[in-house]
Amino acid sequence: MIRFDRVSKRYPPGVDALDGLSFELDDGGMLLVGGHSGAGKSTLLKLVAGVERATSGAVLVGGQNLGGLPRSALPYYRRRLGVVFQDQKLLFDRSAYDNVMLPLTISGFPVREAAARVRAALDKVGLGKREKALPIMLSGGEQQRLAIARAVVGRPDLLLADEPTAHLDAENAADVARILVEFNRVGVTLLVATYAQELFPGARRLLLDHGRIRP
Amino acid sequence: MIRFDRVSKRYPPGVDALDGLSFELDDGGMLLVGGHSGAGKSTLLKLVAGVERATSGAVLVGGQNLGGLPRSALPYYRRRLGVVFQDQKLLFDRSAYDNVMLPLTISGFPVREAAARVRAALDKVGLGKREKALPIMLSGGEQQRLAIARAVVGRPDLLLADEPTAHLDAENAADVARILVEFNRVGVTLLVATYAQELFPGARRLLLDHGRIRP
Amino acid sequence: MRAWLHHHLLSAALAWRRLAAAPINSLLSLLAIGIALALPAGGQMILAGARQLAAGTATTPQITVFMHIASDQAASGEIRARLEKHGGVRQARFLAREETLARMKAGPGLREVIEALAANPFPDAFVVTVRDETPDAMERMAVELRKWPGVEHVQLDSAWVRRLDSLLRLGRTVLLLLAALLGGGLVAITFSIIRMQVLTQRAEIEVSRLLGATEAFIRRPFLYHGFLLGLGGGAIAWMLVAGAATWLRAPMAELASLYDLTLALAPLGAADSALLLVCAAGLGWLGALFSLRQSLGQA
Amino acid sequence: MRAWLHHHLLSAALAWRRLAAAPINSLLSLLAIGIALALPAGGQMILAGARQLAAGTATTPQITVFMHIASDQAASGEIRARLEKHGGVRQARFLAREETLARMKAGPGLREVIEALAANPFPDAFVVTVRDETPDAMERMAVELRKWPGVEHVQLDSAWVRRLDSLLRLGRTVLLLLAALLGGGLVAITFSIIRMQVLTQRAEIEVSRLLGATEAFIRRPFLYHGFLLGLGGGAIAWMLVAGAATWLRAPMAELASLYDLTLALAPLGAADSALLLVCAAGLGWLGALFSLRQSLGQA
Ligand SMILES: Nc1ncnc2c1ncn2[C@@H]1O[C@H](COP(=O)(O)OP(=O)(O)OP(=O)(O)O)[C@@H](O)[C@H]1O
Ligand SMILES: Nc1ncnc2c1ncn2[C@@H]1O[C@H](COP(=O)(O)OP(=O)(O)OP(=O)(O)O)[C@@H](O)[C@H]1O
Ligand SMILES: [Mg+2]
Ligand SMILES: [Mg+2]
Repeated sequence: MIRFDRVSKRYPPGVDALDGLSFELDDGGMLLVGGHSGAGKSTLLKLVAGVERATSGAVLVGGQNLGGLPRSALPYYRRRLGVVFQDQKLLFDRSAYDNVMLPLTISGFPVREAAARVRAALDKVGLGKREKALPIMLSGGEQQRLAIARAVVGRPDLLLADEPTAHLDAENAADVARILVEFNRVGVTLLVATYAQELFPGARRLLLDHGRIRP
Repeated sequence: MIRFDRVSKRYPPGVDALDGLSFELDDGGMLLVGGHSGAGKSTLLKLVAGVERATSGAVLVGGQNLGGLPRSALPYYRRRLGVVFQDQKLLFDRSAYDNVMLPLTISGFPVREAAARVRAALDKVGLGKREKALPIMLSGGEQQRLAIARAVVGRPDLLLADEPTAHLDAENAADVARILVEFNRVGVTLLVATYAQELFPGARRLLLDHGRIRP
Repeated sequence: MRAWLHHHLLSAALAWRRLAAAPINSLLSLLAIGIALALPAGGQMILAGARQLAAGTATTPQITVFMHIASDQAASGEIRARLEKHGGVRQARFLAREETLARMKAGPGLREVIEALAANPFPDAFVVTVRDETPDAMERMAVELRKWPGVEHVQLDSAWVRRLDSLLRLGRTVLLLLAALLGGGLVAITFSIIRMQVLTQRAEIEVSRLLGATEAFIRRPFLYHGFLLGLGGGAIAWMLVAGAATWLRAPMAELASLYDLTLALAPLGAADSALLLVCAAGLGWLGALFSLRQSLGQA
Repeated sequence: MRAWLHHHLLSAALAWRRLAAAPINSLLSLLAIGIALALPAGGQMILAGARQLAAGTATTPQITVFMHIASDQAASGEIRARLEKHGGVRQARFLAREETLARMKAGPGLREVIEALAANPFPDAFVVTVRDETPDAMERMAVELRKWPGVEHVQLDSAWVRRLDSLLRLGRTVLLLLAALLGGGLVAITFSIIRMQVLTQRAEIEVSRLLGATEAFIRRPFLYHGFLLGLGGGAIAWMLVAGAATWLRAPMAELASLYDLTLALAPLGAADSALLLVCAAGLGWLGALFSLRQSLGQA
């Protein structure tokens, strides 16, 4: 379960990205975060991913207050998440295959099983035949799908996706949304920041406006 | 004038990104390029920008065949263009101001005038108050707008934009589209690859499908 | 545990691949480190040669005691007895004046001169070796002997000892200075290289952290990188020194022969070689460690 | 043209800022370069000292010609005349046997011996200095003189000359080797640093190219960077050498006094200093150039 309790985030120069935000998301649930550019969507996801820390308030994930997590415990917390970053954060000097392999290597996953998992993840996003390509050889949409493959390869309990369908045409965007929703169906908690809310019909929504919930 | 004459582009591993493509775009005209992810939109723009060279066929810009342009002439050709790259290509260790200043520095623009131009460009995309921020401090949509400011600061004759409204909410996307169309109105040739064709009503369209024009 | 071992292997392999990925660059770095290490190692070799030389020529610094030319045998006997009793004396050899005369006659060039002499111009003498061969102790001994009855003159060859001593001391100081400087240089070089590597791998480090990599996981390949740089540099230094030893042997031999010395330059022995490699690898590792401290923070 | 000049200034400033941005790193790089340069520069200083020493002690290698002890004044006059006519002789000083005897008596220790002599045991002698002071020429001259009538023995002090010559030659060789090695080391260090810089600035280089930057525009800051590294390293080397000169002065003086020599270590002169800085900066620039060739391609 994710619970935000009056969470505020102020970035150093004095930008209030989130302002007293409270909400809950049950295990296995799905939540879409919307709002204008600069509304605080990415910041919300970064707080859950432990990339940023709240300035005030509590961010609880699985009952654990992330603000109180010691630095040395953070890596182990992150290994349980799958994150699609808005700027993708692919490694441009590694092949598609190696990019998807990276989280498995980091968590010390047995090498033999890992290869099969990586191939399965690449197949799922339609990049099965491009595993040797460097990211630079992929189109913008293909890079986006590669980032999604990397996020799901570790079969996380909690999946965070920041604009996962940006750079995708309608057909591919629908495919990606379907993949994410499928994960949610088998029990993965899903938190998506997106403008394309129509791709996730029936999901719960949270609309941000300058760091607050728009009622 | 831009003219493609049976242009094909094959990337090394054997991917045919463009396949015998022909079209024309008059000076001062506007053309939207659409198509699925991997259709060849970015490749088309890269050929015009002189980033890639056609495998066969001729790419003519202003009567000049880019395939015959000597390497030493390329920099001077590029200075006349404004390009919004799909992956933005911002410098993450420079402030927003310095990012927009870069093309002016490169073309040896007089320093005093340059500062005023940079400020004007930042104001135009709504980042006038964020000039000291590093790109990492900007939201995804703000980064996108910064990339647009950098493309237009040199007042180019030809503006290429690859998914300029990705990462933008509807309102900001409309703003950016309006900025681009305004440039076109004052005579700048405009070539945009985008899924959001509805933002540019009445513009000419070119729909790509696996590197060919869909009739 | 197995994953941990596996990652150590992976890290070493990765460090190796990073070195191999930029072969010219790596080679130049290794060369720079090798040269930095070759200098004190070479100096050590030369100093070892010099010390051996010193051992060959100045094993037993001597004190020569000359009796007064007019002193009689009784006086000489008295001194001889005293020397034999003296605790500081290791050995005292008596040189009777007759013996000296005979020897001198046998020597080249002086014969005519000596034969023309009316009387034996040489006094009795003792060649004394002492237990404590430090220059100061010998000086004190000479002062003492000078006061004994019938002794005309005491000649001390500690000047030569002192010279050599001073020379070797200077050599050692310079060598230490050099070793410290260049050991520091090695740390500085690996520091720079690893810092730059960290900068180039910035994206990878950032992404790895976001995907849950621990600090140890991130640092390991860089530490191996520094270790390998040091080790490789040490190996190059070893080869440079061995090469220099071979290359310098001829001119050194010529030089030594002019001075009637035997000065042999031996390449580094097994122990010295091992020390060189271990120190080099350790310093490389240390440079990497400092570098990571500085560029990735304390943790 | 103005834009071009402006960009040169900008590039230099940018290079400076890149150095200043990582002060510890830059300092360590500079130190590494400085140490690499200090060694041949210091060697040069020591060699200069040694050469001056050689000049002080062995300005005029001499040949001493001893007449037969039984030869008369006429024979000596004959030889004197020959020496004066000989083209290879610069100066010949006659040492009459009486004069030698008187001198020897005045000297310490020998007085009693000599006073006991029935006859003057010393022969007439000539101390000859020659025009061509190379060891070979002196050897040839000695052979010639040995054949002259009434000459008993010719003593050549070219052995000393040869020793010193050989020592200095060895010193020069070692120094050249060192300078070449460490000059290469400097190039290697700047090569590495600039290559790493290029890697860190990859994004900036790529974006600049896309925005229409020429190759010269892109390379200029890196070349300035190499230049500054070399120059700074040279300055550090200069300071290290000056420091070492000060620090070594006392032990060197002690050593020299034991040998009754005057051996002064002077810090590098203006010309040598300028040469050091120019070479260092040039090598730094060269290292950067090679590095850019390798990492950015030929153009
Ligand atoms: N590291 C940072 N330092 C300073 N300000 C920041 C930083 N990150 C984000 N901001 C600011 O915080 C606000 C919220 O940013 P955030 O990235 O959460 O927006 P967003 O809703 O994801 O927008 P977008 O749709 O454009 O991605 C923005 O005004 C942004 O400029
Ligand atoms: N440098 C490259 N090397 C190899 N293949 C490439 C390279 N760049 C692009 N491709 C391939 O060429 C095809 C067209 O790519 P392009 O980037 O033009 O597509 P796009 O229409 O821009 O797609 P998107 O909407 O996803 O950005 C894709 O299949 C892509 O994988
Ligand atoms: Mg965002
Ligand atoms: Mg594209």
